[in-house]
Amino acid sequence: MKWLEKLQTIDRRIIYLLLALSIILPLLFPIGLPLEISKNTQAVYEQIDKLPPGSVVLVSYDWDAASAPELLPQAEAITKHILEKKLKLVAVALWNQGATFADRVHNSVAPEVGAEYGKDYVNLGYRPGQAVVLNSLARDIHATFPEDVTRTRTASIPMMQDIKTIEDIDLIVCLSAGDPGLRTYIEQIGAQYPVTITGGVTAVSVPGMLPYLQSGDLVGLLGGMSGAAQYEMLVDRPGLGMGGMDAQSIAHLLIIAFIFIGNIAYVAVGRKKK
Amino acid sequence: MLEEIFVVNRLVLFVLTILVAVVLLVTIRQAKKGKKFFIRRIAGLEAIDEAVGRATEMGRPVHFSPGIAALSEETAAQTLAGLAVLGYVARLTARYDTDLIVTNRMPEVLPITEEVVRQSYLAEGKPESYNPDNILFLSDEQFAYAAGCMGIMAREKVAANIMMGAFWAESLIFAEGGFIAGSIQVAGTANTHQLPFFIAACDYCLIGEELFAAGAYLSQEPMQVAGIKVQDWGKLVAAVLILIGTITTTCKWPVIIDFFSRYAS
Amino acid sequence: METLGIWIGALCTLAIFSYLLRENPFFRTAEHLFIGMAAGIGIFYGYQSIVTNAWNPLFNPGDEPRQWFMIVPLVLGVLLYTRFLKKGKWISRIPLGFMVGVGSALAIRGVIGASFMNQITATMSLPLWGVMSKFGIDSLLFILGVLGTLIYFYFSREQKGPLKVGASIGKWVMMIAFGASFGNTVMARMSLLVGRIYYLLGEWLAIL
Amino acid sequence: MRRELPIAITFVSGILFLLDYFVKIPYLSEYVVGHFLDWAIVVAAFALLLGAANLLRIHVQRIVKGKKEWWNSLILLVAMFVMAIVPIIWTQQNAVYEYLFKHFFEHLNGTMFSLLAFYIASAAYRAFRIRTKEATVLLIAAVVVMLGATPIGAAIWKGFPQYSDWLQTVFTTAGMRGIMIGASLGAMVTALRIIFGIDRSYFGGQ
Repeated sequence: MKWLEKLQTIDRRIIYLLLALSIILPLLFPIGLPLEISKNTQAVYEQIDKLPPGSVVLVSYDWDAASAPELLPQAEAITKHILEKKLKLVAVALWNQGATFADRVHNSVAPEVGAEYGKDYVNLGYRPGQAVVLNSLARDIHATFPEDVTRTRTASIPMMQDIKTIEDIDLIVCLSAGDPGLRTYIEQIGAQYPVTITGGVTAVSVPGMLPYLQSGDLVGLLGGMSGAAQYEMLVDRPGLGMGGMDAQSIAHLLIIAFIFIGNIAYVAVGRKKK
Repeated sequence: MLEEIFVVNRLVLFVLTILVAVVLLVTIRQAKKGKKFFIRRIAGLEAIDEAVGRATEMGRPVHFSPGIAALSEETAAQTLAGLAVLGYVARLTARYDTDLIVTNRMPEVLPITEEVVRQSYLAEGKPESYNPDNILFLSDEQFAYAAGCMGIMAREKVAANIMMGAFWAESLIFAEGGFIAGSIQVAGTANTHQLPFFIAACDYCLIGEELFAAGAYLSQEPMQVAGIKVQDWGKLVAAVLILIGTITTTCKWPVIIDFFSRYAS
Repeated sequence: METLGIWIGALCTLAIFSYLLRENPFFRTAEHLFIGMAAGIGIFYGYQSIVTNAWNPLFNPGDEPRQWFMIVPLVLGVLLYTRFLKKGKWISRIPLGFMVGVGSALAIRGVIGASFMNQITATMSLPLWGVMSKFGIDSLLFILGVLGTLIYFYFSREQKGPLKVGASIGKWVMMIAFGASFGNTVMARMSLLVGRIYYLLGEWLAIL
Repeated sequence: MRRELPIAITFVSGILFLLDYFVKIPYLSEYVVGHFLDWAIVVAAFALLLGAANLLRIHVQRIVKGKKEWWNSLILLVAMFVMAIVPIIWTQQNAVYEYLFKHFFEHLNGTMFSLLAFYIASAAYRAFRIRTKEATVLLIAAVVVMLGATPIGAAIWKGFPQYSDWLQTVFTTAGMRGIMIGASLGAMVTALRIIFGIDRSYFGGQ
């Protein structure tokens, strides 16, 4: 059993190297594993798909650069869907970096579908205050966001003429990496107003959102990079989500293998010592 | 009439909020007057006894971390509960003459941990055994602190590693360090996203509210004890409602569910 | 310019990855750069919010009515900074008290509906027998799971008899829940790494 | 005065916002609550600057005193000012700001957190053990979920996505709901203690 003991003392740098390889190799040589659409992803898609043209969707950017690999592809796919369906998109942010990511997403998606700033979509930017911001915007969007990110008066933006309170919003899509985020929307807006809330979160946050899904406070949910990949497939816009799925798969296998190997050695060597 | 004054669909919630507030205020007052409320001993405390006992047998030190949160944030409650547990651990190590190493990440928490440990040694009648050099401030940088702890665990061959408080991503590094040093590990945190890692790498883990209950049990502080009691009553109400609800739903008798969907949604 | 940017990005990435080998000066510099930039972004948005939400409505209303009341938050905001004074420290508690009062009330409002009552009523309206995902027993397992978890965190009685059974059901259900969290967390962290490596290989080395 | 005034303000604003949710108060609900919300956003904006003020204090001291690696403090402050001043003058859509954000900041922030992937791998290999029955159940559930969430799971066995969904819909949801109900009560109790001025820890000790 000497080799088992040795197996337990492998240098950590070798473990790091193996992990890096498990991601690099599938990126270089894609396997093309088939994707299945989960029911929660499908539910998000249907919420947006069933809205008649001209409906207003509020998209909230509640994440930072650290979660971009999961939420940026989600945001791009969803934005494409919204603008393609000729819905009006209002972007806001509860995390300050979100406002910049909203610009980024709009710049990459809007030209593809021929959408126009101020007419089809607008970026109102970030305001601090978390729950306060949501309660405030529900009463009066123009008072919460007097100017958009270009410093144009919100009241003078064409599409914002008829969008003044939460009553004028038909669907909320919150993309969130923690608090404040989707939970804040469910608690502060969902519990007070009849508007439907859907969204996407980082994989870490998925378990915490499941009770809201079951209770109907939340309708549909994209979970992490795999949720993004599924949505990219639904709207036919391959991006980082789909590109990263093979690597993600192999990395998972590697972690599982690590847990197995570690435990085999543990059971064989460790238990005997006790 | 009702509609003109109240938001009708939140009527039950309104009554509930008032009830919780009143019960809380009364309970705190009673607790302050010296009324004892029963809180059961958390099983995790036995695990701590065991860990300290083993360290004593082996003649190796115990390491304690109160988490990495400051005292001015939401997570301060976890740090305070962790410090109550520290008092308990310090009494045990004083009683058994075992070395206790406490590491800190927040400068503002350091004097409090010193005081807690000193008081415990005093209470056990062994003020001379209290060694201030074993209460360490490592670094206020999250990962530098974690790396420092890992070094101490390996160098001092820590036999018991006790971590109680608010932890974030560094929990992984801690748990791994303790495991490699071969320590018994007992952890506790209310940061649910870190719990899985603690459970997978430790011998015993206080889950979420258990940490607060352990803190209240040990400190007997009126405000904490009253808080735990009120929450317990709330849970009781929730459980009873769920029982009644599911049974009536199964019997297809919708009166109760209808009541709640009208006055509590 | 764009090529230079990609090289900068790659260097930043590698400087931080170098921490995996050992703590080093490059990492520390990158870390300080990160903290500084993050704080700078915070300053910008703080300033911007003050100007758009209070200063302009008060001093540059344009063709909209001037909002005199906006003087109040401007004063309150400035008072926050008395915490840096030796004597007037307590004054900063006035704006703090306002924020904490509003924040606490909003916390109760949020929690009591969606996270407390709705969760209870959603469980109440489940029958004791029914399919939720796969089997007919799902619904019963679910209800027992919720009750068991509540019992596990009930501290007013010793865990004996039925309470012990309930708490133990709760514990195992939570272990599965935490297992799912574990899996999801691994997934999230791997995604971040995939994102980083995708950048290094795709944008920087351009071999994807 | 120094103690009572802040506590009174907390109490009044807290009770007002609580009542506003349950009772239709004429004038107050329509007018005052809206104003208070607008004000709170502005005060929160001032609070956002507090963190930067703290950083400024610490790092100016480090530079002045010529502490070890003071140049890192200088880099920090320069980065802070550039990232603040550029968009203040030319908005967040300015090319310089976008360039700095895209090519420096995003990578620093993103990479910092991707280090965790390596730590997880290392801990998976060395520390995640089936020492207890609890850990065993947890790790089995974790493996099923990890396989269920990625295409490789379905490629190995069709059952993985289904059983992963079963575990999450039934057990994870139930467990998380129990925890959520308990945590909500905890949050309510904490908030009430603050509104009633019993818990004053947020004032910072004194």
